[in-house]
Amino acid sequence: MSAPLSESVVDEQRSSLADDPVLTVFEKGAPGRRAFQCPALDVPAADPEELLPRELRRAEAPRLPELSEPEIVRHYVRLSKRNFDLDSGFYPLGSCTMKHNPRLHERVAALGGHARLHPLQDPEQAQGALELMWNLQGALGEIAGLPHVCLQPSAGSHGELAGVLLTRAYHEDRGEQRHKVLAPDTSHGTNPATVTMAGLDVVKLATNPAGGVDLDDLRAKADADVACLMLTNPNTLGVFDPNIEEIARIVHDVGATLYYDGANLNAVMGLSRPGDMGFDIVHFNLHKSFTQPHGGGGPGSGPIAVSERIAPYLPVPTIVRGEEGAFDLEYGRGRVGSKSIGRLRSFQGNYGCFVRAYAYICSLGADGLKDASETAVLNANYLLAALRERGVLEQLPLAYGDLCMHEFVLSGGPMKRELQIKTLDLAKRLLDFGYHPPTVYFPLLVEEALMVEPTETETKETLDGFADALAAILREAAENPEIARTAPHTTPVRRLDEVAAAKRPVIRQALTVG
Amino acid sequence: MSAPLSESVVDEQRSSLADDPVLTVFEKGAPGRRAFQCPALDVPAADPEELLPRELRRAEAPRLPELSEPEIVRHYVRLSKRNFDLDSGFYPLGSCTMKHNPRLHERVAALGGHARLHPLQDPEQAQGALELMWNLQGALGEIAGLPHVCLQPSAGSHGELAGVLLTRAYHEDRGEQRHKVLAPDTSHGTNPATVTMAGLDVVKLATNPAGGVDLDDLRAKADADVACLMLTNPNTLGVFDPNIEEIARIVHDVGATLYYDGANLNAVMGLSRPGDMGFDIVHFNLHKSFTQPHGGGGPGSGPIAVSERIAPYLPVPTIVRGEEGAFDLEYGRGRVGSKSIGRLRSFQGNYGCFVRAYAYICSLGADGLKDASETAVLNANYLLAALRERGVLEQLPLAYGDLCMHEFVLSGGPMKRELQIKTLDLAKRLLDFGYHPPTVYFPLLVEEALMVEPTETETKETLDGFADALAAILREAAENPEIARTAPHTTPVRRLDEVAAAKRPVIRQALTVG
Amino acid sequence: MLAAIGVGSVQELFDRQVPAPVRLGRPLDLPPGMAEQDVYEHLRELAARNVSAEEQLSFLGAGMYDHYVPSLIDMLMERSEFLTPYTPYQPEISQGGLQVMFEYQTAICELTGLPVANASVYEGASAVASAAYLAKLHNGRRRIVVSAGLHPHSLQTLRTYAHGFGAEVVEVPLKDGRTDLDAWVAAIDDDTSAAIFAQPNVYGAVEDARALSAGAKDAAEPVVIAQVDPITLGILAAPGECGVDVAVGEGQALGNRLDYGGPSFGFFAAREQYLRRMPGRIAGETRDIDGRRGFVLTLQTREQHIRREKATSNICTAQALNALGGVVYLAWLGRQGLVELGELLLARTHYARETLSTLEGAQPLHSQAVIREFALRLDGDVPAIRRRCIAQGVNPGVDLQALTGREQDRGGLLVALTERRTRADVDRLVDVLGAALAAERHTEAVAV
Amino acid sequence: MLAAIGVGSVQELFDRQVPAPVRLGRPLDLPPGMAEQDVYEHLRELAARNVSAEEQLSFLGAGMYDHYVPSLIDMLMERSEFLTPYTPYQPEISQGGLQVMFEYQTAICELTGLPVANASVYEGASAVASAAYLAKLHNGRRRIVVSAGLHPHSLQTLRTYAHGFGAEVVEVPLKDGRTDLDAWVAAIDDDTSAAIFAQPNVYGAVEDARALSAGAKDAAEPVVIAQVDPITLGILAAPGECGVDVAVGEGQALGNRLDYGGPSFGFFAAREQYLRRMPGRIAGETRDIDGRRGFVLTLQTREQHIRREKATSNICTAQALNALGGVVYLAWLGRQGLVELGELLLARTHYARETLSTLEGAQPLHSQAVIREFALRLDGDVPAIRRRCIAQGVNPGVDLQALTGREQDRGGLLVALTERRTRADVDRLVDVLGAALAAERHTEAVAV
Ligand SMILES: Cc1ncc(COP(=O)(O)O)c(C=O)c1O
Ligand SMILES: Cc1ncc(COP(=O)(O)O)c(C=O)c1O
Repeated sequence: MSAPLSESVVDEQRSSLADDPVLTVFEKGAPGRRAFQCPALDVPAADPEELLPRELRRAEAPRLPELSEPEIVRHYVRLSKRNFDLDSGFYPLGSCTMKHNPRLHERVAALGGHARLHPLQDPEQAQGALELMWNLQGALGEIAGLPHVCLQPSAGSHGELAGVLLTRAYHEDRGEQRHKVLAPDTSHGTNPATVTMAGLDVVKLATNPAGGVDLDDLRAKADADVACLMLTNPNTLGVFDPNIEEIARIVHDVGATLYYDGANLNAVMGLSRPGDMGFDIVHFNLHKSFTQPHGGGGPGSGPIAVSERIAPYLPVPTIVRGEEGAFDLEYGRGRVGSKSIGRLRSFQGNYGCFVRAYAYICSLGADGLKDASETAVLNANYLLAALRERGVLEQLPLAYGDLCMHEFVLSGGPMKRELQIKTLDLAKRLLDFGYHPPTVYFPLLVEEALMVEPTETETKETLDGFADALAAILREAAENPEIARTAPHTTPVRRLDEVAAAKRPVIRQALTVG
Repeated sequence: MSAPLSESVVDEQRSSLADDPVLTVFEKGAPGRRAFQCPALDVPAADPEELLPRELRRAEAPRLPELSEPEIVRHYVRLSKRNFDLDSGFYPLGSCTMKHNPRLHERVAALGGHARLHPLQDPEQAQGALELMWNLQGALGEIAGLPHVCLQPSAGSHGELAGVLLTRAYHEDRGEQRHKVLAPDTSHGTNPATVTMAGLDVVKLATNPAGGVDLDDLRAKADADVACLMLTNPNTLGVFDPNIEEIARIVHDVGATLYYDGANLNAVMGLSRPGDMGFDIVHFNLHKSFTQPHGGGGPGSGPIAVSERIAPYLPVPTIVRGEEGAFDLEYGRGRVGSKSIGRLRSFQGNYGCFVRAYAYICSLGADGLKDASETAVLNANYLLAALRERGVLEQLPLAYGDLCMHEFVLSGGPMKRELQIKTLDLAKRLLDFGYHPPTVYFPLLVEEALMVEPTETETKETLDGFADALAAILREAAENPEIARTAPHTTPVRRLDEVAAAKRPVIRQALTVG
Repeated sequence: MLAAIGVGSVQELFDRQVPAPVRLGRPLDLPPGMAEQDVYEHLRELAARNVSAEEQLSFLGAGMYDHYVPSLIDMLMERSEFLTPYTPYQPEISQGGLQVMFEYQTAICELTGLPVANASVYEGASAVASAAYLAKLHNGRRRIVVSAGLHPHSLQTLRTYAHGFGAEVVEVPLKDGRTDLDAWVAAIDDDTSAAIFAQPNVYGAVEDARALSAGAKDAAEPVVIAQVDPITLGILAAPGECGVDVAVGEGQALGNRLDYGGPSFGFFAAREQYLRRMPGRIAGETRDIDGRRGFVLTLQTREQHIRREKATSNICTAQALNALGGVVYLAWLGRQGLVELGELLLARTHYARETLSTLEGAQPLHSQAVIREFALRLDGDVPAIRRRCIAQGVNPGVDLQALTGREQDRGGLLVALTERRTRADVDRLVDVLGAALAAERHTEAVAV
Repeated sequence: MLAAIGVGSVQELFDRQVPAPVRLGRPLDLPPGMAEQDVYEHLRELAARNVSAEEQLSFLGAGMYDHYVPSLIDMLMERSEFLTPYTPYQPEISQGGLQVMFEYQTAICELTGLPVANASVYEGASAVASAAYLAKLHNGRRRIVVSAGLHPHSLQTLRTYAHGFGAEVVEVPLKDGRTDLDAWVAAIDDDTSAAIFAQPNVYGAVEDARALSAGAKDAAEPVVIAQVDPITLGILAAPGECGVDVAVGEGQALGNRLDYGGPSFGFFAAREQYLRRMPGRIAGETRDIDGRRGFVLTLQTREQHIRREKATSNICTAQALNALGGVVYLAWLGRQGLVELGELLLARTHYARETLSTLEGAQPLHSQAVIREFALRLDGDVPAIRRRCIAQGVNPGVDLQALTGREQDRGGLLVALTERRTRADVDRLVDVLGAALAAERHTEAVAV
């Protein structure tokens, strides 16, 4: 067995690699190095002043990095190893639907015909792309139960902006200036932020003891000034609102629209459709339910589907199908009486994400999508049961109800009081166990919230292991809370000083601002 | 600063991740799981017995793993993280030429026209591939200074086998049965092993004090029974034999051939050519000099280039160019009087490696290849100087000479005696510093050998860092040799029991043999 | 698993939670699932029905460009560690992604000559709109003055957003291809929140950014916003040097694929005073409790998840992976490489404009300096001329009138170059376009 | 750097070490270097001049097959951690690669029904030759008896090797597509070192492996060697069950690309008694000094770097990365998947043989069971018929006579299927081949 070396010496050895100083790409390399070989000048040399007068020219080249190609590769490969990722471990980040990202999608998205297709290519020469988008629109419309789809928005938040602007356009077209948007206190931050950006005012709705919308509060606030109700269903508590029909009725009765935040669509694909619940507008997060990889914070894609009454206002361009089946882009420009809210971004949206989402839908098909949602809900409930069985829910009770949809929210309140560790400590300690923690401190109305979304692509073994880890951390905290409070202990860095970072922000190399 | 937690507790936390039990893919998953979706049966069902009689059928399905796709991805991604790799750190493994592997090569090799081309595709429909091979042959011939190239061998050792069989064929064709092959004691193990496989006998040559072939010994052994001399030049000591012309003369004078082991070609590309030195046969290691990635131990590719007199015996098929410039494969079959030694493997060789090597040669061009070799030699000499400057050579003297070509060999003898650590200990301690150790205990004639090949793609900063690390380890050993002797301390596993592994080999899951 | 939960079936989980009337009582009307190989075939077949820059000599640009994407970028963007995690909410296990953001921000600051940058926004056009929203938050004014040289998609997106946040958009015309400085200054009044131009503008012309910024400031101190093409910033004066307050743009040219328009990334840089009104994620440097250098998401009190309706933007998921491509591309080019690339484009574009202008029936649309894209005015029907070129395997560029929708752009052709378009390619375009122009003249003559 | 070394120039480093007469005093006669984008274009252009299975409906096989390679394999094989290291000489930092080898060996043992396997050899044909060398080392005998059903490349490679290590190769003919058992037994004498057959053989026929093994053993106890197609081993009796001593083969079908013939991998499995004569790397399980499970290269005293001229083989660099592809593929298929895939191939191949045999001028070459490949005898000139099919975008398979060089194979066409070839594809082949046969009949009739 191991030679007799004192613990502290071994420990010193262990940290030698970790002490590799962290240098940025700007602190590496040497002047003059580069990877790029510029193609030779193959046209006649011309007077620089004639090409671009001195006063328009840059005085000094931007101080970009100067490294050889092997250095660049090594720098970023090494950086990558300082990231936790979904391909390496369980990532039950609530509300984010961290499901497996099949590599097939990367393969098909990389095909030259998709990846090197210019966005202004003439539609006759982009028929494959337009057909793909057409098919994806159709599939998303069917899944939402709302027939009119626009793929353009770049993320969920962008889809929300589109949705609120559509609602405005709808009311304005009818001569109404409604300025309120209702949103429950469980809503995601993008909902109220969007309302403000769209020039309207948020009115917060209370949550009832079952975790749904407080109907009395809704009735009280649903007046003629209300443009829209924004809802997530199942909501961010993992609760499917049992009163959804009544809610829709109330909102429609005052002439307002219903907006469905589709971030939680993974619970209900093929099982229940926003359109059938009475919603007018839905956004999808292709990077959640449809497994566009999250990329460390994007790219995303946030298509929207809308009802008949909202359709006239959809953004341009739209895809149209001609008599002979050929596809074209329709810009609405010059079309008399176009009511479109206009463009939300350049070109046609994040096509690369469409390719992946479409490949996913093709792979799963009707049954597969339903299976996915069923398994997502099964996995969440199993994990909940496994935690219950291990006694974890005693200190971390389920915030609402006893079952859940595809995710659930625990409250760390009792744990904080009884074990003197906070949800943050629990989360940090999970890092030492090789898990990405759940979403923490959201939704805001749950004390010390812990929001767990396992997704359908995880196995029972993984769920059991995670339940064991939570139980172990609670047991450990009962004995020595300090371990969790000072966690993590095994990560490349430990807890970081976020206060200092915000107080005196250093947001670029070697320059202190603010 | 860190909360006051006892060192041993922290230490315990640190190891929690490492203690993740090591399970093989056969120990994961659950019965019935799989990633593969079998396409549906689209032909009429037939009587199984008619299709394949019972007695030819397998009784029980092979016990392959049963995992979901996300599980497989996670298993192998996690395994990958237990590997050190060239994209993450310095890898000065002598004799292996661990130079940077440009990703361009992976991109072009993956193009459908290369990657999905069937090896028996009709030559008219594989003109691009044949032209690529033709061009590569031409380039390798020019680099070697020997015009006739065969790309077929699968690795250096395979090229050696081809070479020795060619030598036999050459002599046999002249009615001679020469049975001896001379090889210096510095030669790589594949050289003597090849000789035996080819049915000839190895005669070992001594090395002179300058690190070259002992000419007296050569003269004494060069007789009419000698078929061939196998030489590496620069040899495995990093020494370019100053007597190479005389050596060639002696060997040719007795009617034998000269074989050049091209593993060290990276020292002399565009600077000195084996053909010009008098060699008849050369093998290339495309996975060394021409940056085919090493893949954890292959694939490789070992083309050979030969002189006029050896050409008639080259393996089949060969590429020929017709009148109109079209390429074809010539199998030599039926060709009256074909003297070819025949095939060495199926099809045309490791074409995927040819694509990469060819892309590399195109990228560098004539000047770039010369630059590469010059920089390889410069880097090796700089590293040697940096070690000298740090006093490292006092305990780890250069085995031969004072300069070197693209690599050099140190002797750990003095270190072992003075500091009580062996070359193995030094190597293991380097792991803690984040370096792949040099080749150790080879060549055999150097006591406690350490063979260092930095390659041209490393920077001065990296070489300085490595020199610092060696110096630090020697200093540390002077104080406490136990640290190196029990190293590594920071790796996923520590020193492994190789004796037990060989004594009672467990070479597959859950089965003990031997 | 069902037993552990205490239900008899998965069905029961839904029965107990989802009211029957809103349950979908039938299978989705979608095709059945397919094996991986079949999905591959299907998507490959769709790809084969597109004519990409892989198959066609293309001079399309107008916001996205067929630059060569170095292969190391693919490798890095496909690494699980960068591809599959989400926003780095847990910095201890996300130092890789956070450091990339920090490096990216640094590179964007260097490019733009501005001191602060965020970690990406969606893309170029909405970045312009977001910059205008920042101006609105900053000064509360209600007019936005915009040069007609702005890319029409940016302009249209700005109009969409501005209608929402309550601002009026006023367009300033061009004069010989550049923003009419007098009209620009005249348009900017005390209620002007932002003054926006593009550099180079959508007609390829290099604007006098210093004069536009100074003129705007002198007139009424609006927030001066420029949409810039990052590939030009090795040789073009940096927005920060020219007095620009907020520089935004489309990052696709920096190491991102065309992807029929996305995903790519938008970049967003500004003067320090706007830092706390910036949209999106920002990574900052700090230390851990052991004193080790590290990075975190910072200034989060600007953001929607903290500030909700008071946030400076609603953006959440942005374009982290594409921004990684951007910073790796800039590192790959290197300091001198960006300059050399700019000079190469400048020279080739000059050559192309000169040579094409010798064709009968083609003249430059304006006389301003151009860097990588320029506009011609053709005698004849541009759609017909383009079709003729395309039939010869050459896409000669963008039909300007179709792009901008402006009647005065009829006859305009916007021709873009990248380092992949050699002199030989330009010469080919000259031949093909020359022939197309001649053929159209002939057709018209016959028709007349 | 030069100063530190103490030389004035790099030139001096060479002047002092390399004698002037063997220096190359001129630049290499090679083109100048090219930028990455230009190399890409050049290699893409070469690729475009090949007709791959991406562009053509192809029934080529005979050793390598156009199976679908699942995309997760690309991802894993391209990970730096698997792609760029060398042989795991330092096990402490190579546990990933070593464990993959161990898993791979286990999978090969499971497939072949044999207890030991190495970590890969170059490819299939040389694996056969290496197995014969093992037999030679084992029993020292000097004859190798080979079924004529062995793939001609294996046979030719064996001859090349055997000439070297000193053994005579004797061919045994087939009877109705299978090895003639009587001739086989008759050929095996006391000096027979090895008896080798292929399963299925190169004509697609399933051999009676039990009879061949038993017959050989009874005759004179040679080492019985089978070259097997791994994709069939979900449904075909395992070599180990059938009395085979050493099973080798080409691994390409398991998750490796066609790559115009390589790189792929050869696999090598044997009975325990041959373990210490196996060629190549072998990974073994062990423990570290802290008791943790780990893997190392083991039994290295067989190998060239330790035993030099006494080594059991000269192999050094093998095919680790390709073997990784192999084991990942097998894990991806899974236990039932391999069986299902085998049944699918069996059914489709049966359908194809039956349907094609209804064509006028085409009949099965033999009546044996076939699994994924079968031989037809065509009336007419096979090269001409093939050309006609190819002109229609269908490559109907391999010209048997061109492959084997055997006169009696004239008229033979070898047709291979994979799971990518659907019934519709087979039906297309039937149409195209039928038309080609008819056209050839017509041409011949006219010529006569
Ligand atoms: C409930 C909910 N709504 C909206 C969003 C915003 O989506 P995106 O990040 O795509 O803008 C999220 C994403 O985190 C979410 O969880
Ligand atoms: C000097 C020398 N010769 C021959 C070889 C054998 O080459 P390969 O591994 O390609 O068979 C090597 C490889 O390590 C070597 O270093």
